[in-house]
Amino acid sequence: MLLLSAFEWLVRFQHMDRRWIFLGMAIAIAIPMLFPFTSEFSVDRSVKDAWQAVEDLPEGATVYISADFDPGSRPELEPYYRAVLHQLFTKDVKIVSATLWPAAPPLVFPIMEEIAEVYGKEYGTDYCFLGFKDGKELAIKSIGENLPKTYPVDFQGTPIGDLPVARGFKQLKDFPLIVLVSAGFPGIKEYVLQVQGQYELKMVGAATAVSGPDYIPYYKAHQLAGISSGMPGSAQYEKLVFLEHPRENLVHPERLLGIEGVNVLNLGHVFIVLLIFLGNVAFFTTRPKGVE
Amino acid sequence: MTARWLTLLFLLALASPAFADSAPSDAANSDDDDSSVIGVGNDSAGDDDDSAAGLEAPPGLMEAAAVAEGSMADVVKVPAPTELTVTAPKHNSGLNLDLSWTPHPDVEAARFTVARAESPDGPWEMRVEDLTPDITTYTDKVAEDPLNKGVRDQYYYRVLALPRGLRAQADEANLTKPADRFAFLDAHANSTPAIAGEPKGVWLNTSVGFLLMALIVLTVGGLMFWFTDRARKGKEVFIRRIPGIDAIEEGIGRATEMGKPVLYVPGIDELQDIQTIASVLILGEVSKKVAEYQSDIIVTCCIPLVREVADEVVKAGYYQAGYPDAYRSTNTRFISSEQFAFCAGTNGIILREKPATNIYLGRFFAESLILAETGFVNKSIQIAGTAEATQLPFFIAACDYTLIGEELFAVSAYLSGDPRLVSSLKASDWIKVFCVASIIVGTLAGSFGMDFVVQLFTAAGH
Amino acid sequence: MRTTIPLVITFVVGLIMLGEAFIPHWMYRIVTENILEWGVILAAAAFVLGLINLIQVNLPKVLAREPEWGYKLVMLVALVATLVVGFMGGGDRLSNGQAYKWVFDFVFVPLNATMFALLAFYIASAAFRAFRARNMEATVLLVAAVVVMIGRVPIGEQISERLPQIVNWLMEVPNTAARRAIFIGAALGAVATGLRIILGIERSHLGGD
Amino acid sequence: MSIDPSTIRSVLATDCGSTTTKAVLFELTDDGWRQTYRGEAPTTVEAPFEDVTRGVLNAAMEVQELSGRTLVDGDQIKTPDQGDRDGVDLYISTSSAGGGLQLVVGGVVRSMTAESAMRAALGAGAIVMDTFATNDKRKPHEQIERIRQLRPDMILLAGGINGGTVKHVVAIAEMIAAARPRTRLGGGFNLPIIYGGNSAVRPQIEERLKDLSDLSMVENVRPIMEEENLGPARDKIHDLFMEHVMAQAPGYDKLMDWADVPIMPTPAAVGMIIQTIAKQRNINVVGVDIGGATTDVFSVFDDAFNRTVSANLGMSYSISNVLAEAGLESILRWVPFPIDEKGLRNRIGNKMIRPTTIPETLEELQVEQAIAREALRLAFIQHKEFAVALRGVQKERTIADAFRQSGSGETLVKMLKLDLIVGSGGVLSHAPRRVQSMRMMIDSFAPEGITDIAVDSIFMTPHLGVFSSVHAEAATTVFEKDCLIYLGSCISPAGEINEDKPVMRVQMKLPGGGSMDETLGFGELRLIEASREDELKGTFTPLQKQLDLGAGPGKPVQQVVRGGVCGIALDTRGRPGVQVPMDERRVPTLTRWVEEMGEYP
Amino acid sequence: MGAIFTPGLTVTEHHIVQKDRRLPIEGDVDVEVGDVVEADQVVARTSLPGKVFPANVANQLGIDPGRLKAYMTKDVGDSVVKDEILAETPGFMGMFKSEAKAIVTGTIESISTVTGMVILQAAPIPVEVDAYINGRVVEVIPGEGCVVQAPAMMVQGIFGLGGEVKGEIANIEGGAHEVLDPAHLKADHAGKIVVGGAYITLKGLKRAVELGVAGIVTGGFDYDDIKELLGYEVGVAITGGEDLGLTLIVTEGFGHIDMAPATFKLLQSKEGRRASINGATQIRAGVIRPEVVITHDDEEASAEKFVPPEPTGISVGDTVRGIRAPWFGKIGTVKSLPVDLMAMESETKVRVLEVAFADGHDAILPRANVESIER
Repeated sequence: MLLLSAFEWLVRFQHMDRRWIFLGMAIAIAIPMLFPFTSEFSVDRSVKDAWQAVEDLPEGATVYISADFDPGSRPELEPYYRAVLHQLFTKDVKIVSATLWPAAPPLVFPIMEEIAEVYGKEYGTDYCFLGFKDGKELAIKSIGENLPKTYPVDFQGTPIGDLPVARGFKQLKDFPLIVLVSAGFPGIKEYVLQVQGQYELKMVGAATAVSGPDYIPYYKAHQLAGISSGMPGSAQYEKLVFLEHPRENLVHPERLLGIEGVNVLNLGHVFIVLLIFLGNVAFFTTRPKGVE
Repeated sequence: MTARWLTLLFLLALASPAFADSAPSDAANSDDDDSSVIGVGNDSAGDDDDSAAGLEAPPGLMEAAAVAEGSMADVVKVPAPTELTVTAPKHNSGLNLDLSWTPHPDVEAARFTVARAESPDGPWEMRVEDLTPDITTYTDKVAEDPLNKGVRDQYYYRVLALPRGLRAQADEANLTKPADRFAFLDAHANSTPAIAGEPKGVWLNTSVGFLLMALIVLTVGGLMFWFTDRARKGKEVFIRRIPGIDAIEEGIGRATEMGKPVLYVPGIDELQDIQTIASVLILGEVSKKVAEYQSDIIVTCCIPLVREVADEVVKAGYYQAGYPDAYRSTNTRFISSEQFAFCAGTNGIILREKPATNIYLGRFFAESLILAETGFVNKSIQIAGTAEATQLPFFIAACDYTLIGEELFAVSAYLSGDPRLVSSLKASDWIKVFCVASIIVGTLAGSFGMDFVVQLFTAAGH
Repeated sequence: MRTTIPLVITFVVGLIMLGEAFIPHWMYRIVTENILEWGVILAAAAFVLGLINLIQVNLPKVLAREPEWGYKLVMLVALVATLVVGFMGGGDRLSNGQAYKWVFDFVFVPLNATMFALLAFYIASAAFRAFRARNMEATVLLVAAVVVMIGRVPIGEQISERLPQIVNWLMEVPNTAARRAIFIGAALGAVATGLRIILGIERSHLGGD
Repeated sequence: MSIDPSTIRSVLATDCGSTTTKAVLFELTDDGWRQTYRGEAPTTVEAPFEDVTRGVLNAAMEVQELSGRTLVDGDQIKTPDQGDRDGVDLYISTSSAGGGLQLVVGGVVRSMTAESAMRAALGAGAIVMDTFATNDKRKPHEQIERIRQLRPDMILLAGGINGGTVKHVVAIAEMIAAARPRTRLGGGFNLPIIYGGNSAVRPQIEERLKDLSDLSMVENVRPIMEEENLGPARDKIHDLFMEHVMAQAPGYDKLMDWADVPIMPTPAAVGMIIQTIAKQRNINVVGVDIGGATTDVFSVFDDAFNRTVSANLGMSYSISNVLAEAGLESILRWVPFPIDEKGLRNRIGNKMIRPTTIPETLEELQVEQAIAREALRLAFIQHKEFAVALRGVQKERTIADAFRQSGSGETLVKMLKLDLIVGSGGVLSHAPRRVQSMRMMIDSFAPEGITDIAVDSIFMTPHLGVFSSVHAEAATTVFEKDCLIYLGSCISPAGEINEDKPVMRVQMKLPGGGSMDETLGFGELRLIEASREDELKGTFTPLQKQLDLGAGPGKPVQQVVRGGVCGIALDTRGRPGVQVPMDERRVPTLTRWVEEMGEYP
Repeated sequence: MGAIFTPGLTVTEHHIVQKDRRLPIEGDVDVEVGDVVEADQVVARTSLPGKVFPANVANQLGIDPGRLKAYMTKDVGDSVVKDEILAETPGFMGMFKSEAKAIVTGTIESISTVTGMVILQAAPIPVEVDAYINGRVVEVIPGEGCVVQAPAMMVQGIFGLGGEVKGEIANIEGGAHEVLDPAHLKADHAGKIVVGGAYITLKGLKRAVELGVAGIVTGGFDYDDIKELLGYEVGVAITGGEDLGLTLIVTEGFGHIDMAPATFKLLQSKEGRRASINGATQIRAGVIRPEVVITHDDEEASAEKFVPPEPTGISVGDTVRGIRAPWFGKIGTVKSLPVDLMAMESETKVRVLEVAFADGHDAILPRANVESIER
């Protein structure tokens, strides 16, 4: 009788209302948020390479940042974005940035402004934000070919010629490094396909966990100098910038969102793996004979 | 079974480090090896002309330079770079010139400024002000508006080596106009002599790589015609059955029986994306089938232009099927061009109008799983297809059928049953055979150090 | 005639655009750039049509009080409100205190993030449903998936030092291999589709022949 | 009407076919239930007699003469059994006279509700004249014209799941209404229409069809996409068959009066006995009845029963159609001697116009059996295409399906899972040598793995089918003892054979003590004599790794096999279809097989 | 049992022919019992319902089917002319007005508020049935048709193509074994029924069609030629509706077979007589064979309905023809009817009979493989 009910329970478990799964997931995610803990992790080669490419920049160089993410991918990419901004500003590297995502400007520019303020950087001379450009691949092509023509003015309408930081940069090729913070399309893949090959640009990027694997071939083919993918990548980057190699002028932020997030991820993954495991156990103990 | 494992093995081979590292690496270097050098500055000439170039600056500019002269006390000139070459890139539009120079060995961290003039005497125009020392090449676009302003036969270039602190002084002097700035910089920096370059427009790219690409396009086209011709002569073309495609018609049938509409999502990318194009083509066939079943199809679009085209295509489908009166324009809907808003809107349609069959074909991103799971909860038959590798796992997990990669491009041929279309599938299959063969040859050649094969293909990629 | 003209246009324009890959001269580029620009203008103009479509689909339903008209009303109100707010504030739209920024921060951001966050839950339920080791291939996939999932987070490293390496190998070798296969196949499919359209073999979009 | 089976001692069963009426006597003997005597007479539905009972009485008279039991009493069948071989306890009958029960079915989607409706009709023993659906590629006016021409016995209309489409179902009803169909046999009756579709549409259907027809409502044949519910529609067809169709045919009113249980359409009765046997023995069965005009195929796989009628595949009236559909080449591959093609065509044509003739010469017999193979093969292909899983069903996918997303609508007829093939019909039941029947069935069905093969000795499956509805136990006893003649079993590996390599190793005990251990190459057909009583232990090993004998590709099978009146056939001639070389090797190859089997004198 | 039931063909100078002349659907019968009718005389007539043309008017108007009735300008039963407006929407200030027109002339059969379909029925098609043969009406089936009876020469063929035609008999030169090829056909055969020979070639048949020959009666022709002629194979012997250009009757079977001498002689003697022939064949239960009927118009046709005697089957002394190899087409007389089953060469055990063939051979063959020739 007990056996029978156990059997039945297993059968039911396989077809349980998915809201139970949602509840479980919610709990798994909430725990590390409510009771933060730290866990050890090492840094992937690809993340280290991305970090190194920034480190290798000569002082006073100017990089181009394409910040193409939206609130949805914010948890994964914002930590990287913040960390790389810290890294660049502490190195006195200047920034020209823009975005191809319509939803990005209100998100990415305030962050840049905030961190710039921390390091006392000035808009126009140390960094600038050219705003959103529609056209996706076409826009990338156009930026690659002629930056001022694509962005005659910045997001506030200031002519690009009046921004000292952007002065003299005609093409993407003129930047020693391009940093792509990319949540999907258009993003890293399009930059690689449209302009990297043609102009032999040096690029590093951060991608979401979902699209990260897509870019591995580019990294392997040296078309990307480095790549950080997903929350773990962001956390590793934070670790490099804030914990392992802090520059003396670094201003530590209050929270390291990536490192916190990776703990959430930790439990989330464990929860899913557990679910899969239990699901299979239930399936194999209850499946009728002869069914494949 | 065997075939599957062979494929797996092959895929593993494909990913072998040898291939991964050797394929599209930075082998483009060989491209311009034998480029015609138009002007070569030699060391001695450079030294001689050093001051002359500066002196020959137009008088107006000299005045501007003189304004800043006062604070120029502690700037020490650094030697100009040597060996400036100006060449037209080999297979070029005729608007670009490649500059290349060697920094003078005596200086370590000079910044470079590139200037251009239409005659050796100037007037000089600053092309780029601040190049870091590690940059020793520059590609200049000679004309912004060639159609109206024309392109000259010759342009002259000089590269200035800026001493440290010079730019800061220019800034201090508030020299914002490029012409003034350059005059100032030119006055305080050493420069290479003016080197002439002739932009050379090419009408046909004849590099090996491009020929190879043309060959592939022509072969696909040729094979397509050949197979089409065979099909016309009644030769049967065998094509593997793809259950997912058969399922489309089944899904339409299910919707008909249930008295519910079919939902069709042509991805969320722009119209020009080939996946969107493929999806719109399929939509034509699907809507024809839907019309034959006298059922309804709801199309939700993320891009207004896609909606317009989809609407036309659906209308044509109904027309073709002989039920032009059953077409309803309001069933092809623009939802939002914002990804998740679109996703939420489409989910709303799934939950409220309860389509019996959801077809997702095209380019999808993060919304894929959200759509597919909602459809699953609604108990719809779901058929997905995308060439977007990142989204395939989600579709496979949540949909009844998933068309993987190229299968998406085969659907319209399958559905229409048009022998000409089906035969074009055969043509691309043969090209695939060719690709597989090239990969194997390339991998082997690469492993045995025969780089030229690899380079052949690398060139094609650029 | 109905299909001939579009076919001719397709063929000519398609051929011109195809030629871009082989003819580098700037004069040719001007032609192709212009065509592309028309495309961009067309796409932008279509936004107006999109707006009209939205109203056409939703407004009559609200007026006729069709079932669930409330949703449509909310949609229409939000549409108008966002449009108005978007025109306000000019270049300063992104500054704090501006209505547009407010809408962005307190409406758009939470909604967008919520939608994306749903993925975590959906992945859990889809994985639970789909990952069954019912045959050889499924077992391989399942094991690989579990290894990657665990290996990508710190707990994996605590379980075994080797795990991240295995994950890296899995991602870089078999995974990349499969992706390349899909890329190549899809790229060829794309070429064939393009040619089919240019050559006028494919005419489903014109309603067939 | 309830009959107590235990009180029955003798049963007379008749089957009124379109040309002959067959009477069979079942008696409870000391040996249990047996079929004892049999007689036949021409059917008398048509002019000049126009009374089916005359043929019945003639056939019964023949049984009476042979058995000495009084069966006919004046113009009546004498019931009940008065004892001392006077009368019988039960009289039952089936009928397919006058072309059987002809139906038109309608549904919304051809492969979905229309197919469900078709399944219900076929299961009820009907011939489906045409199927109408929204997507049958005909314009409504073409459909209307066609319905007007057809003149069916009744119409079964389905469509839509419950709560599903209204529009489509109403459209089809309107189309039927516009056609104002009439019954085949004329008279003042309204055409019976059965509606078994979306239950929500009943009022609309009633509004449109009530005045034009004799409308009856049954439960939806497809209440949800994932399920069929054919029983109610099937029962209704039976009822209406009795009420309308039978009542109008000449003499049937009398016959219905005589019969103690409702008269069944012949194929429905055959289906019944096949289902009974599959259920009782828990096996998968394929049954075939090859007649002069049509070939019926029945199958029961994992409790799923299907029947198909190949209306134009038969051995006499439709023999030319077999030629037309199979092609001369396909028939030639079974003819073990050289033959002039034009002559063969004319011969077949002459058989069509003189359908009752009997092959007198050996060559004629061989040609006829060659055609039979093709008729059976084609009918079986049609059956496999029809007997499929339901379409339009949402599937819960797992990653296991990522590599093989099997399509829906796969055939239920899985040859490797088939346990028994039962053949009946003149060409199989009355073949001069039993081994000829066995080979015909092996060649046309191409059984895979280990499959038993049997024939109906004297074509009494319909009688047994209707008998089983009264006394299932007795019917199956007779079926096993007198009806079914086990010819033997066939052992053949499934899968594409590499012709140059050995195919199968057979290690087996032989009847009478010996044993064999042999390796067979490609293209062999062997017959090992063994009777049904012999239980021979054997190990059968496929020698190529893609070949399957039932235990999985390349895996050996250990099993007890039994023979029959012919024996055990070992067949390595290729699957799914037997491969016959069509060049100059044809005649020698076929001759070799013929000699090995001992088929012809 | 002294007699066996074996299908036979009627080939006789004197026969009472009865022809059912029925309408496909109910209609009016123009004759009464006892009337003398001519072959071409119409005996019954009716109108077939016209073709039906559905149109989705609701969709044409772009309205919900439920509201269709409100916009219809015509109702069920109204007659409409092609392009007449069936329904229209009022529109909005003269704009957005839509209308639906009738696609054919006819009457409105139904209007559906579920599907939005309006079904139009075109004008009815008149159908007439003639008497087919000269004779007397012996029975009237009210509303359906009548039975015409006449004494006549009757020759049944074995297989035919094409329907009823009437024409004069024209014999060709040569005997019963003559092969009918184009050379035998002349221009004045147009409209006639050509009788001849053992076999007609495909070319001969095509020539006959060209010339406008009404019918051909011959011994045999090739099964293959049917496909050549019709474009499809006749898989099941149910014919009569073929559109061939003429009616073809084969008296013996497929292949090159001499027309039975009796048949040949009988037809030969009717040169110039007007015959009614029908190729319709139905080899099923209730068999229909193609026929050649030449009424004896000089004889007084009985008004009494003739009741044919029940078939008696074959008895010793009857003339029979072999209808299967190896005796195909041979004619002989029945010598004896053994009772016991006998095994044939094919090992089939059958009831047999012994036949003395005309060429002097005696043979034992299955009873099923002969047919009696009725005289």
